[in-house]
Amino acid sequence: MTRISVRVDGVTYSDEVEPRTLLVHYLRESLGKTGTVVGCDTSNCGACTVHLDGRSVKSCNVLAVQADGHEVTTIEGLADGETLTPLQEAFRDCHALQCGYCTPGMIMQATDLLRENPSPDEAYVRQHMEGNLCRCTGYHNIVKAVLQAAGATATGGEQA
Amino acid sequence: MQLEHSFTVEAPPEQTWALLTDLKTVGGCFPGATVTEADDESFAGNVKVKLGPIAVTYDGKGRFVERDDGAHRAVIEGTGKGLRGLGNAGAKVTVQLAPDGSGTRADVLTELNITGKPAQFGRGVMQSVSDKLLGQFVSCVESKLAAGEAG
Amino acid sequence: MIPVEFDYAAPATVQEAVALLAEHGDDAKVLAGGQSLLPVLRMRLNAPGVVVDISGIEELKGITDEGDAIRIGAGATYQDVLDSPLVSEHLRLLHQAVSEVADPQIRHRGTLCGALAHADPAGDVGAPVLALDGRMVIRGTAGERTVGAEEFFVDIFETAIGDGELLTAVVIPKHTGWGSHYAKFVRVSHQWAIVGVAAAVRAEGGTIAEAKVGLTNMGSRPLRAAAVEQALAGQPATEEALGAICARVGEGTDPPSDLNGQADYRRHVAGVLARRAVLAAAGG
Amino acid sequence: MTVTEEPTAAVREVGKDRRRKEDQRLITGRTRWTDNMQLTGMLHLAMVRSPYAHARITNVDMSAAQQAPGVISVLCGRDLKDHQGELPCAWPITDDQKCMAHPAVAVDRVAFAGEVVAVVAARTAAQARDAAELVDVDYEELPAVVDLKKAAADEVLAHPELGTNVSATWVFDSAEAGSGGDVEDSIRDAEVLIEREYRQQRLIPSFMEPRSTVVDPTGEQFVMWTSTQVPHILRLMLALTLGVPESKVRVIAPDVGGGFGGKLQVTPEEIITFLMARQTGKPCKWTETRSESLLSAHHGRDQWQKLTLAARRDGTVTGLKVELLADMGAYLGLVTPGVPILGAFMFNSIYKFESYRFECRNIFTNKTWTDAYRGAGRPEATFAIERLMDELAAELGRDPLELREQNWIRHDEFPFSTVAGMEYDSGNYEAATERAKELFGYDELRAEQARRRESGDRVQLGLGISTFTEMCGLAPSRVLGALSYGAGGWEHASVRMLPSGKVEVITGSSAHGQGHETAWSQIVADQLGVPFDDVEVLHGDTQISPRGLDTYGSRSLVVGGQAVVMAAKKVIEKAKPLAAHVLEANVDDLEFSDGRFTVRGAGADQEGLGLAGLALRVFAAHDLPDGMEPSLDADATFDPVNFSFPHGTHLCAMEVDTETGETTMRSYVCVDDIGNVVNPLIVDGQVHGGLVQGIAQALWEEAVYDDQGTLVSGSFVDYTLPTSADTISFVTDRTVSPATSNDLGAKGVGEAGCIASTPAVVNAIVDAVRPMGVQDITMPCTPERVWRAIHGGGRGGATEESAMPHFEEDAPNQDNPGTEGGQL
Repeated sequence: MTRISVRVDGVTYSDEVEPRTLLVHYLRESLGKTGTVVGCDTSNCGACTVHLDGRSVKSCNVLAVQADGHEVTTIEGLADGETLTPLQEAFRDCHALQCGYCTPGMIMQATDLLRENPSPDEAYVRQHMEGNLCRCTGYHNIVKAVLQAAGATATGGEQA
Repeated sequence: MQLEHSFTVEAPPEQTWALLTDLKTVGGCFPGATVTEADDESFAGNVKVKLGPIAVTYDGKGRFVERDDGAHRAVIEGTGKGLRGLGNAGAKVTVQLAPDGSGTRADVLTELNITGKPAQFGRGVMQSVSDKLLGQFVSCVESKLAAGEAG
Repeated sequence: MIPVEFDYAAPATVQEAVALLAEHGDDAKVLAGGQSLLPVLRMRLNAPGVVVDISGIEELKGITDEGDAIRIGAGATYQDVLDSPLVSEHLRLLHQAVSEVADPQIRHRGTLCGALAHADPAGDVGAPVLALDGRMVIRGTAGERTVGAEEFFVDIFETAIGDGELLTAVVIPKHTGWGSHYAKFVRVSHQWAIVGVAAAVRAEGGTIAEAKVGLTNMGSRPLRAAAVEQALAGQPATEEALGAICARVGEGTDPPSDLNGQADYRRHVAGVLARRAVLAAAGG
Repeated sequence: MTVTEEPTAAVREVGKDRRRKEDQRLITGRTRWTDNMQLTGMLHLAMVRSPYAHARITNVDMSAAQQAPGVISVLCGRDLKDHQGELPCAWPITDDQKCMAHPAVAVDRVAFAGEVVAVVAARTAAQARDAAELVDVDYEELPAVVDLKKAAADEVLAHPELGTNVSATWVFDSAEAGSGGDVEDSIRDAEVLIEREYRQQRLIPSFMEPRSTVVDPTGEQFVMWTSTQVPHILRLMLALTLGVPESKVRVIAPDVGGGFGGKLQVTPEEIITFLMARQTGKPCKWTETRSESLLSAHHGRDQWQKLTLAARRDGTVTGLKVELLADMGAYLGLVTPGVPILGAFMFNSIYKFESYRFECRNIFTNKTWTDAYRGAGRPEATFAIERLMDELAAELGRDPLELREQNWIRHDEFPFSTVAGMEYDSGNYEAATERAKELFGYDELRAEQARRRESGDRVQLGLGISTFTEMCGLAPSRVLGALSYGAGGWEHASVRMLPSGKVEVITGSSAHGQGHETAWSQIVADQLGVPFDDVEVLHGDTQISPRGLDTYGSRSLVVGGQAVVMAAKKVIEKAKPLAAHVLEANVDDLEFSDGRFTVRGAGADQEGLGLAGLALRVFAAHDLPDGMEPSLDADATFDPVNFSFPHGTHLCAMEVDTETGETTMRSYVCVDDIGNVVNPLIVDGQVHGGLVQGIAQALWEEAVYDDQGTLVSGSFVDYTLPTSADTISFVTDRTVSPATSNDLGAKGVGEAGCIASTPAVVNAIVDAVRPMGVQDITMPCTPERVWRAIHGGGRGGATEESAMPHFEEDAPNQDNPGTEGGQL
């Protein structure tokens, strides 16, 4: 067991963990942060995306011990009380989710994307969401939501 | 998957044959292999396959299923059980020797069956890995023959 | 999936790290960004006794100007490489290739040196480092040695790093002013390269003065297309002039055959990509 | 939008693009997934799976695992054989169907790689996984049959005791059914014959939430939380399989992360988790990894289609003969045998054929079993006919759209009885096609294609068409009975009027991403005149929603939604006597609209009586009319009389790099007619998602096995799902011809995109390279396959030559050994 101290969604936690514990399992099982989910075992799907020191990472591909002394933000730490972030609002407004399983990861990655580039075009959004798989939406409305949150509009297809 | 290797050595076929049928020596040539017991007919041991990030261990045994001392042809069958529920590996190695000038030419045909987790990758990694391991095996055998360890 | 149990060590210095590696031999695995190691551990294709986390070692961090070369420490993530003005200015080819690695989340965490040490022939960074004549700095308890990329990449997943040694940095000569292009061929964007061609070109007027070409996933290690490089020198940067030369880039290679393509197809695609990459690098 | 808005009130909810009620929890991470469940003392399970496709189990040594830290129980087939029953197959398509007993845990033989041979329960998931690796199983390998065609030849048997790999042969013949002529006559008299053989590759549903099951055996009932599409069917099947009284089992599907047919199953793992919970007396949880999911959750498609299309020189199609081989995999799952049969009625699609024959042979192999995957049978049928129509057009030198128009059912011909015996109630193929052409810029793109061909452009352009129809709303129970399905196709709903005036709607449909909570609220808000936000939709728990047949086959709205409408209407009827009593009016004089009862003729300024007020009065029950029970709640069960038949025209433009074979989607337009729309936002979302799944079949996805029966596309590294970077934004629109089979006039939309898009994409690619002699490219159309088709001389050959002796050996367009599957 190794002792770690991690700040998650603004609260500092100190725990003993097995070194083999993945960050995502620590978040879910020890901290009850079940908003972050596991979708694959090869780090392809991005469902487990959180922010580590402000940058998006796949929490299934990070050991909990590696987060020692660092700051983690999950989907549960984005909204300020009842106030959703513009991106969360856009996901709802654009119907960018169906089953919702990929959604936390999508929103966390898109949040990082918009911080990196506040005015992306559609191609940029599509390219930089490549680490997140969705099986329901066909990505159409996800891309639309990210662009809407950025204050831009999709350049490609449209609802006629 | 089938893998083919050929090599020639200076030693004459008889001498080469003697080494190739010495299962302890031949088995020990496989990268990462430890032969724990061997007699004229069969052998047992383990193989630790280590490749960069991957390290898997198989417990295995093998035996001659065909051995023609006159024609210098042998078929050796080996099966390995992967530790930690990894799936199994099986190999059927056909060795055929032929005179090549004063030396010997050896043709080695390996039919390799790997099941379970390591085989579940479509990217062709197993092919490359197997090819590499068998390549090392064959060159080990070759070098032992060249060094005249046989007999 | 949960990895097999292991011990964890987070040394503060390279010396401590190397001592740990020497102590544990091949029972130890080095963890930097972990983006290649963790999937392997989770699939339980490895069960190391100890994982040595080098990500906290200060001296491995940073990307520095060493005069005629850029030094990229083993702690530098792909994102650090992308954010580095030194890399953008002097190693454009590497910059482009790194921008094609996996996805943003992986790039935030994974390290360039980690990928080099991993030595996956389908990885995107081996070919450009090889083409740009990168040299690997390897530290062991006995001291430091430097190995050229050609010698460093031994075989699939196999490098010149010995037991008890650590890759501490890669040093790549500056290619300031060189044109470059990394052409990566995939079916879906998050895939490993089916084939990749890394090309850097020093053009004079409309003519190629010097060209460097590296190949991804065309064999069991990154390859350098030396014959093509020589044939390209002195050629005008036109499709007509380059097409036939570049088409030969796959000659003599032994690429894998798998779900994404048979070897002959890969050789063909490599030829097409080489032409496109060299032309793009030459500004054509 | 060409939708004609209902002229009535602006207050109507149905038709509005309401934002979903479901989303708040999903976008803030407050969702209840099965794997989130933590119960005190809960044990975690890990499965031990066979690495062999076919082997005898000679020994299972569990001693090391039993002694491992944290392990509470280890069980293998030997231990369970008298308790586990057999996994159910609810669809014996023929009387003599051969079916292999399917144990949850293999007892003495495994028939596919991935089959469970033992299970470990431990205190933590990590301990369970560690111990599972210590279970030492000895196998004696048996010959495995992996390839579908080889299996059909019966050389190696997947189950030696069956004596054959053929599970069943199912035939529909229009001459025998009386719905048309004899197809052999049409073939004999044909002026043109198009013969093709197409491959429907094996796909994996790949829902994003891996499957998870929790069983709590404490308390009076067994409670199972599980990520399923079918909690009701599962509950019944658990009872039948395990001999537990149905009343002692409660199944809950909490939030479920996608299904696409992949969670329409009674799984071995659900049975095993139940048995382990019963054995240990502790709550047990099993959650799969993704590799485990790809390996062992059921797969979809996997067919060979041999097709003969008969036509006249003038372009009139006259007959269609379909001979299918369908790969069942190793076992028959819940509806496995019926999946190809669902396609039997759709091969004729929107066209008027004189004759039709469909024959399907269901074949066992030593692979993961197949079952429903989005569209189930209908995508295969649509692909075949839409590819054939393009081939016929090419053969005749006709524009493929014009040729389709010549043969399709005109809008004034509805209702139309098809050669497959279906009655299409409504549709307008002309309107949808006209609109799609306009949005697509069909003529301009054709002109560009001609320019590129002429200039020998390295990048060629192809246009692909798919004018599809499908059948939704599974299904009229009588039809299912005629097809020997083991259950009906009705759906149930309840409407509960709470004293506070809020409304609870209980539905037997079990949503997993479709937005039922939102759509059902819209329907009920309109029916009862209550605010949208006052409606709460409850589902997915057999204790709350005791009756239902769940969600699959685009049935929720057209069957389940109609049940909701009927229950709501009953509430109004029940409320009427009370309203009349309070208003001191005659029941016959009451009118109900916008949530209020008013008295006819009492003037526009009358106050009337609101439903909420009545609900409170009923709750108090102080003053009810004589004989009235104190409840306004109502139940309804709806059994549809017919399917519904959505249709649409999908147009796709693909660019093909002839040097590398790489394909790029340039644009995609679809105009769907799904009848009346409850929520256009949700409908568009369903279409987008379906499109990408169908496009993915055309371009990217394939479950590939090696010769030994190991799934080599066993992770998301190799089972290549597309990302945002691989796809484009779509242009969608609708035309409306309301369905006549339900009050909503809705047709169902869940599978439309997935059914329509696959042939549109392949038609576009083939169209791009047809001048190079290419007639077909096997799916998925990888760059390598496209390149080989172009440079390997294509798969050319004159149709008439290949047509004469039917399917001559080595004739073109048959097995394409160079490009079928991946080679290792």
